[in-house]
Amino acid sequence: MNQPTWYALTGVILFSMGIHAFVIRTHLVRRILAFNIMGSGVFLLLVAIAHRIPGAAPDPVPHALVLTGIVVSVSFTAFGLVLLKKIYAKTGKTALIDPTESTSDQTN
Amino acid sequence: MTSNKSPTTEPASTRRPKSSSGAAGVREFAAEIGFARVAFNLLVVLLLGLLFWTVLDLPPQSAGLHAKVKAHMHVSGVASPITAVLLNFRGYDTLLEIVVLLLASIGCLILRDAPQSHPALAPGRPGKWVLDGMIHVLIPVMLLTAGYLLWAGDHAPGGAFQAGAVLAAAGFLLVLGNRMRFWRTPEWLLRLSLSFGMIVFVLVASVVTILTKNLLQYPENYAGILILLIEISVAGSIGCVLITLFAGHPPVTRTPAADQLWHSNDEPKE
Amino acid sequence: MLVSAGAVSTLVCVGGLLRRVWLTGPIRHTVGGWSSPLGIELYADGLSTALLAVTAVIMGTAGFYVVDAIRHKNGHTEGYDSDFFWPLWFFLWTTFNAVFLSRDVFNLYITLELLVLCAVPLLILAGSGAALIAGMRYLLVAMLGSMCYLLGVALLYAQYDTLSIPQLGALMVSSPGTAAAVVLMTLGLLLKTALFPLHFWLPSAHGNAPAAVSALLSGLVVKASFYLLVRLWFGAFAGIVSVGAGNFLGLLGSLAIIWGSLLALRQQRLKLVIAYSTVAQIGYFFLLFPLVIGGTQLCAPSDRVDWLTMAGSGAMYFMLSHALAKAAMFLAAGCIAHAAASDRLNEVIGIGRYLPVSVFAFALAGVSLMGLPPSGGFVGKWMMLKAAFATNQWWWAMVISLGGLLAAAYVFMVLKQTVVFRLVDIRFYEVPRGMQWAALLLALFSLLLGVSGQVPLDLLAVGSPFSPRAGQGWLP
Amino acid sequence: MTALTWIFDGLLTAAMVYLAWSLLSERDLFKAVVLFIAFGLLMALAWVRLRAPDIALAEAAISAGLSGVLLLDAVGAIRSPNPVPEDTSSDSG
Repeated sequence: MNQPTWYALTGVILFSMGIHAFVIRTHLVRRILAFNIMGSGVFLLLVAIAHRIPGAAPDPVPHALVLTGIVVSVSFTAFGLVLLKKIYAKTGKTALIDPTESTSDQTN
Repeated sequence: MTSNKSPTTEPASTRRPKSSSGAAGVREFAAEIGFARVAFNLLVVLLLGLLFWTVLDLPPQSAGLHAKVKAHMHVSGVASPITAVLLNFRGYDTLLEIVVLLLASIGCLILRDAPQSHPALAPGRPGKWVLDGMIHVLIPVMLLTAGYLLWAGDHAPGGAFQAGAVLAAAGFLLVLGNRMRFWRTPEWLLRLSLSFGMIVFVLVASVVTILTKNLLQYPENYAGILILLIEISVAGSIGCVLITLFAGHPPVTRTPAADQLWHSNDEPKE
Repeated sequence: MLVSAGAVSTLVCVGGLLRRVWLTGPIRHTVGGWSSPLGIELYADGLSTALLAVTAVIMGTAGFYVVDAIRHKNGHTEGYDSDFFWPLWFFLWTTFNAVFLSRDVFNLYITLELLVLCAVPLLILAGSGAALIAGMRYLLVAMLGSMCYLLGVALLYAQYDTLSIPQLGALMVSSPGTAAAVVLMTLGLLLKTALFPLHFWLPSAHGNAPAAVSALLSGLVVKASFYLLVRLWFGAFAGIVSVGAGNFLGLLGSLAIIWGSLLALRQQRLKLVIAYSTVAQIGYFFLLFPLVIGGTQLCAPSDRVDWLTMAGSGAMYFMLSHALAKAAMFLAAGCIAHAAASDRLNEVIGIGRYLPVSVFAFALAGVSLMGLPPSGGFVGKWMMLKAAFATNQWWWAMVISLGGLLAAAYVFMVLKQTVVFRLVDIRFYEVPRGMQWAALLLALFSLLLGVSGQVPLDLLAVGSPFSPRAGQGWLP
Repeated sequence: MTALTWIFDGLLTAAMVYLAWSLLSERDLFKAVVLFIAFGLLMALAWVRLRAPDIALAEAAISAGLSGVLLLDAVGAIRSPNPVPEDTSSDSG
């Protein structure tokens, strides 16, 4: 067990927590939050594996991938939130399935 | 949970049972006993276990492509390995990524309804003077920071995305303080500023493709200056895209007609 | 003007590429001059050029449909007149070209995201609340799918230090990390391809989009993620995946055929019938996996190459013909909806007398879906059937035949409503000729694909990913 | 020295997991978003620990700052039909 492994493990924990919340939550804001947590987990794993030789400079390729990934996930977050606001304005809904109906829907 | 109690949502929620037969009925039953949820929790735990095992099993030491990047740094035109990967070795990824941002802003613009200034801080609200002060002090600092990040991207942490984000933060302040009337921006200027980065990137790519017969292969002596050109224009466009994502949203006002529109189409039957 | 210039120039480029691949074999291009582990490589073989060509045909014809729809507005233009329609249209076209030409797993991740960010805005241009909700659902599914895919990519890079599909294929060995990556990437792509039981988002998205956009969503967008699955399973994962895994995908595909067809029969809106038909037809594509992977074990080694190539080419052929036929169907449905201002099946009764061209286009496309000769669907199914028997997997042949019968049932259900019954007292809006002929043209293309027989097959055989080499799976 | 860095890494990752957990199960959306911004800042710290200052900058600016502002804006918007001016405390990123 060394430092990169430790962070990589944190990354997969975050990913699993994110995927869990993404599927069982209904509120759209919560799902977008969960998506971001999933993303953080993946990025943490990528950066951790780039840093596997202690002392040496880390591998720059995963860093570049993570920078790209962050921008992509921000684009999705922003577009998703705008769409959510529009849906709320138009239909009054904040979830694809009515949250009053059941707590454990399985939209995904 | 912001559950909406307004009467207008009633029709939407009463619709479900009508269309729920077959699979949806099973789904409701499963929800009642919580079976699906338990099964899903187990699945996630299983996934977590597999991922743990995976991570512990990964090769403990690996330099990745570090050596390869290092070997080609001298022809990349920049001094920072990450910038070299982003804009030279994997520049195609970055080109597509600029398009991702542009598309997100287009998606956002599609959803706008009517011109309206950002309602967050109307003139005369308490707190306005704080914002005014921030604008006077922070905007020059932010512009300076963005410029520094852009310049530093060549050899130190920083680059087009970080600079663009700082520019966007400055734009947010202006929008919040009603200094920038987003909705008054002429359409052509809006479109040009959003797509400027992509246009420059594509132009550079086309020109170098004609010169070197290879997509995005910079002529060796010009790599540095071309990358800088791309970075400057991309940073500006990223700033504009991010401001659009923030300020170009639809104003949230419910209209009575909205709920009728909701009924104008059907969900599929399952 | 600008629109046709863009379309024509893309068509010319695709044509040029097609010619070069046909004459000289697969082409490899190193972007930026950096070869594979460091840079990104583009690759064009028969399969990718065939997809590029079909994409160009569909985008061009559907674009013609849209031009005519904008020229003759009748109150509901379904959002075609938005300022952003054509930019999104061409971004989508470009993205398809990028997907079909890339073979770098991370680059493919970005192209898949681009696809979603083009498709969802085009979908919500329809403007209804249902379209917005469908768009949101699609967006969420895509977000989940791409995160799973990206984690898989990270795990692959962690082990093999490369992102290129052929290099991964040469390096990959069984390990927990590899298994996790295969599972995560496949799961993410299955979500985006909408294979049963992950199809829940597809009907509402494809059923509520503007008709020309539905044609692209059903005809091409789901194919893009499926194409990537094919590239991964027969490129990168070739040495890893087991017969059981292939059979599992085949089983899900069979269930999709049956479930999708049965639900298509229950729909009351024309576009939803077609959307559920897509759910069913996606199932066929997935029979590729058991036929090819299972075939390696169950088939005599001497004629293995022939049969596996036949199974692979057959499935790809079927996919191409489905793309054309399904796009034609949605365009025909768009004409019908334009005429009746609704696509409810009980409001379009007898419309065939007023719109013979559109209904004929629907019927022709239906012929391809059912797999009747001389359509492209027939050739594809025939090859898959032959390969199923030759590799001793007759049970998949049963599914293929049953699916054809079910497709006939829902196509005839629609035709019965539109042609057989007559309603006296009914008024329809006039439908511009261009829209009707665009639908018919695509249906004819799908038929033509079947008549042209050997030519597309020869093209698909150029650098076919399905022919196994001794000891190393399907590596090109 | 190593013991100290181990303690720091351990605390940091534990705090991240705890924050992620609490923001995903927080009932109040507004609080959840605030926790998310805090989570983003911890992530930036983690990037620094992993010697990725570029990503730390991007995370602080784009992910925590920008996503945070957008999320706050969205939560404010769906809380009431007419947004009230209370979401200005978030423009520091």
